[in-house]
Amino acid sequence: MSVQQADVARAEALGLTASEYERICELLGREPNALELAVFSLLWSEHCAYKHSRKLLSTLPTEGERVLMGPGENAGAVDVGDGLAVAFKVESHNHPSAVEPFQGAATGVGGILRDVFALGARPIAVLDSLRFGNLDSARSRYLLERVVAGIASYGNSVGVATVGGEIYFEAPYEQNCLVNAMCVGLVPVGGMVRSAASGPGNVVVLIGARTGRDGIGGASVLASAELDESDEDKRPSVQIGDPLEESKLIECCLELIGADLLVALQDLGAAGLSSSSSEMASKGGVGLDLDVSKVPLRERLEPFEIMISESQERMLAVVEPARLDEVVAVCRKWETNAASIGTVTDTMRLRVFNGDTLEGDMPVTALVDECPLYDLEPVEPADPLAAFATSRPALPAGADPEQTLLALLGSPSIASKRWAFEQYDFLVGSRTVRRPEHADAAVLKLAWDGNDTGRGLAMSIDGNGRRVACDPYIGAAEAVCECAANLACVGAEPLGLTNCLNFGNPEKPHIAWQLTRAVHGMSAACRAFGVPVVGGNVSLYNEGPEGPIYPTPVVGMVGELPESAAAGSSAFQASVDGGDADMVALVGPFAPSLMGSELAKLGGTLAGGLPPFDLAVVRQALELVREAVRAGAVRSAHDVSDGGLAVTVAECVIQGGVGATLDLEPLIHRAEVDPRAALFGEGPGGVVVSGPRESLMELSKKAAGSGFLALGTVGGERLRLTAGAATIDVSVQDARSVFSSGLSGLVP
Amino acid sequence: MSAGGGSIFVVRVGVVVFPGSCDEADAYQAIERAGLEAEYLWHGERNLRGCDAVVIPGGFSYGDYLRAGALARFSPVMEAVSGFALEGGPVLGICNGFQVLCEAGLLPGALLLNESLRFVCRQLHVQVERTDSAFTGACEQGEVLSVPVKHTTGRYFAPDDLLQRLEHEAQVVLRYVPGENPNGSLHDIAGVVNEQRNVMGLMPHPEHATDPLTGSTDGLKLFSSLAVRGATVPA
Amino acid sequence: MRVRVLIRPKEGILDPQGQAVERALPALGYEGVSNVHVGRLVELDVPDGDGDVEARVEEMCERLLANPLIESYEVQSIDD
Amino acid sequence: MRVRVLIRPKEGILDPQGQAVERALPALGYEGVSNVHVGRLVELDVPDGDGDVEARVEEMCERLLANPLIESYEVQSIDD
Ligand SMILES: Nc1ncnc2c1ncn2[C@@H]1O[C@H](COP(=O)(O)OP(=O)(O)O)[C@@H](O)[C@H]1O
Ligand SMILES: [Mg+2]
Repeated sequence: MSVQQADVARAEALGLTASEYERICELLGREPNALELAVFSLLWSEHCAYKHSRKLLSTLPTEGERVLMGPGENAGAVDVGDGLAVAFKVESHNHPSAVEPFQGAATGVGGILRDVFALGARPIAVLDSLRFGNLDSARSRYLLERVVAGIASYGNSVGVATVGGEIYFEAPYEQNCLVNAMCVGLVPVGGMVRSAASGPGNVVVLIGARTGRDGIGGASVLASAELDESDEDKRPSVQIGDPLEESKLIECCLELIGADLLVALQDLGAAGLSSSSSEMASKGGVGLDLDVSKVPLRERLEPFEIMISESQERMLAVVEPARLDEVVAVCRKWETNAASIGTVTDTMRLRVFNGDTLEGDMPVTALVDECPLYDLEPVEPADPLAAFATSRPALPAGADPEQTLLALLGSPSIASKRWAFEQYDFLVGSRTVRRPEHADAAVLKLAWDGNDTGRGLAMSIDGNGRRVACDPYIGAAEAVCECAANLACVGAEPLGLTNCLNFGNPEKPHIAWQLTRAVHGMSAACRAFGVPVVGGNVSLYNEGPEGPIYPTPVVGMVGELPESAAAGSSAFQASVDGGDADMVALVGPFAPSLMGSELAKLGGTLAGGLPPFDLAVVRQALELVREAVRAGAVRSAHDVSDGGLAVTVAECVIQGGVGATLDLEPLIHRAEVDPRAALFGEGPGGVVVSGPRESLMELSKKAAGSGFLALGTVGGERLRLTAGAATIDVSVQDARSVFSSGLSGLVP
Repeated sequence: MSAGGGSIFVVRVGVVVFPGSCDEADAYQAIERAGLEAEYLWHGERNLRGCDAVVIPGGFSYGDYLRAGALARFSPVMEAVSGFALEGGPVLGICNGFQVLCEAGLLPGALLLNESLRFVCRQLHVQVERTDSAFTGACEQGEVLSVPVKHTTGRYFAPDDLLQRLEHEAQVVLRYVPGENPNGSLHDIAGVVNEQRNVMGLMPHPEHATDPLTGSTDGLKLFSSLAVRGATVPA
Repeated sequence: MRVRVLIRPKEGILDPQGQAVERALPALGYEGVSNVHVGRLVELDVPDGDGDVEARVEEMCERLLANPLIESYEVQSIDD
Repeated sequence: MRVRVLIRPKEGILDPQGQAVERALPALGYEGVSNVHVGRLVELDVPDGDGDVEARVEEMCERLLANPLIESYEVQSIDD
């Protein structure tokens, strides 16, 4: 077949390669018309087709006894007992947020909510994982402020609690901020609906907002190309969120599913109607005939625009003709549009009509399954950190331990995120047992329809890109450990994991290496912990003129607790009525190292590499902590994370409003490190616990293989730390004020 | 209607649901926890189906578009609520419900954008200024309650003369304790009642303070006040 | 008829949005800007025909578009 | 000089507020009102003197007052 040069150029302008265009011509047996080309270009984009990541993702462990839905559905779902399933997924909205931070972040929340209620689950919680450049840049401050406001505006308005998240500030995110949102929902096991269209003759119903020009040339294109100076041209297509429409859509869809009126349901995300319809058809092994003239519009649109519009707050349902009237009635009750826009066929083709005119005719498998997949060509770089923008050192070389601790506590990535989370409604739904800053993970009651099971759900989202940059395999494994540790500290056992892989351009060998190593590391940790990956998302091409972002796998985990009333907290507790002071101990194989640490960043000594560690021992230690929390044997538990042990205990002290006196000698001895590393070194597998002496001594007996070091006692109004010759003696008040103002002092 | 010797009069409380309401289920649960019966009242309904009291819950009715509470107050159910309130029926507006009641003219004053211009979600303390209202009867005078706020538009405002009248008539029933005013409200006002003291609005969320596991149980008192008050509701 | 409604915070009521703008301008190099107020703009097509359109719109303002306790408004008719 | 800035959602950009008001009006007895848009109004005193005031305000709009991606703006000078 001879392909015109001009057509190839047109395809390339839409992001396809010449050989992909040829492949499309082959699959169609002719050249695509303009509408077909637009549809192909979006469905074959990185964002929809996972061209560079699909093979790698298939190496993740996805099986588990309790997995009800794994990758491939809108969200993953696991069985939590009592007839309930918990559905969850994390998704990125990075590029849209870099272009318009408020709407980008808001519609990111809207999108992930739809993925969760698409399967019939009621969204009960949102978490968000954010990355920005350092706050000395006006752009980063602006992005932070608007992204947080956007998440707040949307999440608060739809009435879903935003219960957790994380924010890091690093130079490589200056041009490419990351906005990853995770949603957790609940659904009776029998009440889930899938997205596979079926039953030729069934009606395709578009529910929700009217369609406008939103996002045309948007997410799919944006998410597949590097942002550069020409940002401006990509701008006019910003999608606007309407949380009121979403809240009606949630109730409407859940009522439709509850009344068993739907055969299938799917959200409209990237590439709009094109991808939702073809994916539903592909999963069901059927075809669809759509009539774009039936789509309710906000303004006049061309057929191809209707097919690719990314207008928000829309869902696509398959309905038996006999139930159509009932469906329409429910939609009317919720004051949301419902339009029959097509029918299910047995042709395995997606046919697009405009009234009687056939505007496009494409094999469903060509659209969904036959996009060429590419092999990554990883090459390990000589220096893993060479490609990244660096931060100016913020800490003078001769800083003493006390100054160092205060500098770390006030460093925006470590400092209190109260400025952000107080903008989120973390209470709506009356489930929030552990709210932000009270514990390492959010804990929500596992209740349904007013019936409290007494059990709890814990959730956390984590990922430290800087450490992954230092060693992608170990860094990604650490992200899984961190999430698992957060769950253990509240007494929860992991049920499943979702992830978002935020990376640079995978066509570059060193990025391909980061991606490959990170997925392998994550995979190894999931296997070691026995946690299945039930879903996720990939965001590639996060690069700007100053280089790529840090490789940032973000891990979200959901776990269960037998008793929400026994959920752990991270605060030390003062002794009551002159009783004995609580003892403080470090549980786990934690071996502190300054490699990749926050201190290395602040001190300007960051270098590649991270120390290896034994996943099995970490798992053992976390199980011990989990059981101790559940049994009430400890009064607090807090894992060692950014800033090391000194920062961790400072946080316990600040949250508890009570001091502590600790000596790190046993750690220095066991780990064979210098005092500075003992104080500020980082690494997985450490949990600081406090509790009555007797019960901690009991715990130490069980800790044989995994590590237990008594460090000191809780009490007083000062935090006193001794590590060899180094000492720190700060008042709880001073520590708190630095911690509280580290972030809030930098934003307007 | 009689209260009987010391026995609690159980009332049926309607919880109004607008498009965009968020805390209706929380309010429903809180009412039940206070030992009362709860029932949802859909925004399109034109009567209160015999409810003895009404709660307008928090959220973002009609997206808070235009002005918080401005669109909701024109929904059919609000006509019934107005009539009920004017006859002396107990009506509680929480957060967005407070905004709706102000917009509807059932409560004095208005709620403006927080001074910080931001949404604020925070546990804080309010002091009970008066116990002689439909929803504070179960509290002690001067009692301090731990309750959360969560809103963007909670800065209570009334023009000077009105404000003085409110103070003079003791219509300010809840105040943020000194130093904890989260939004710039005049006189630290957190909650007010109408002249008849049967309609109350407050920015804090008592329905989110009815369970020790999720923060506090102090909010229960506002709902259980209804049980005490039930006896005096006009038939 | 196309009508424009300008809605402003009433004189004397704290306008933190206006203040925030006023505070932000000098940092961008705009000195001396003062008396900044932020309000709302509503524009709508009102069918003419039945009587005094502006009077109807003023009524809409009183009832819905503005809150007279805290806001003042001004109705302008515009010819596109 | 007192300047008024009218800020509106751009043509074609979703305006949920405008939609919500439009849907509410018939229930209040105002039939036939259409094309309702809700935007923002900013009024400010700008020192004249150094050059073209309107041009400076347009620059302020681009940089701070409006979000040019999704909003259009119009600068009017007003004589009180
Ligand atoms: N990193 C990942 N790990 C596991 N599953 C993934 C990952 N990325 C994507 N997936 C799965 O691939 C499918 C397609 O994802 P996505 O394009 O984000 O879905 P949607 O179109 O519903 O937003 C989903 O089922 C998702 O869970
Ligand atoms: Mg989906």
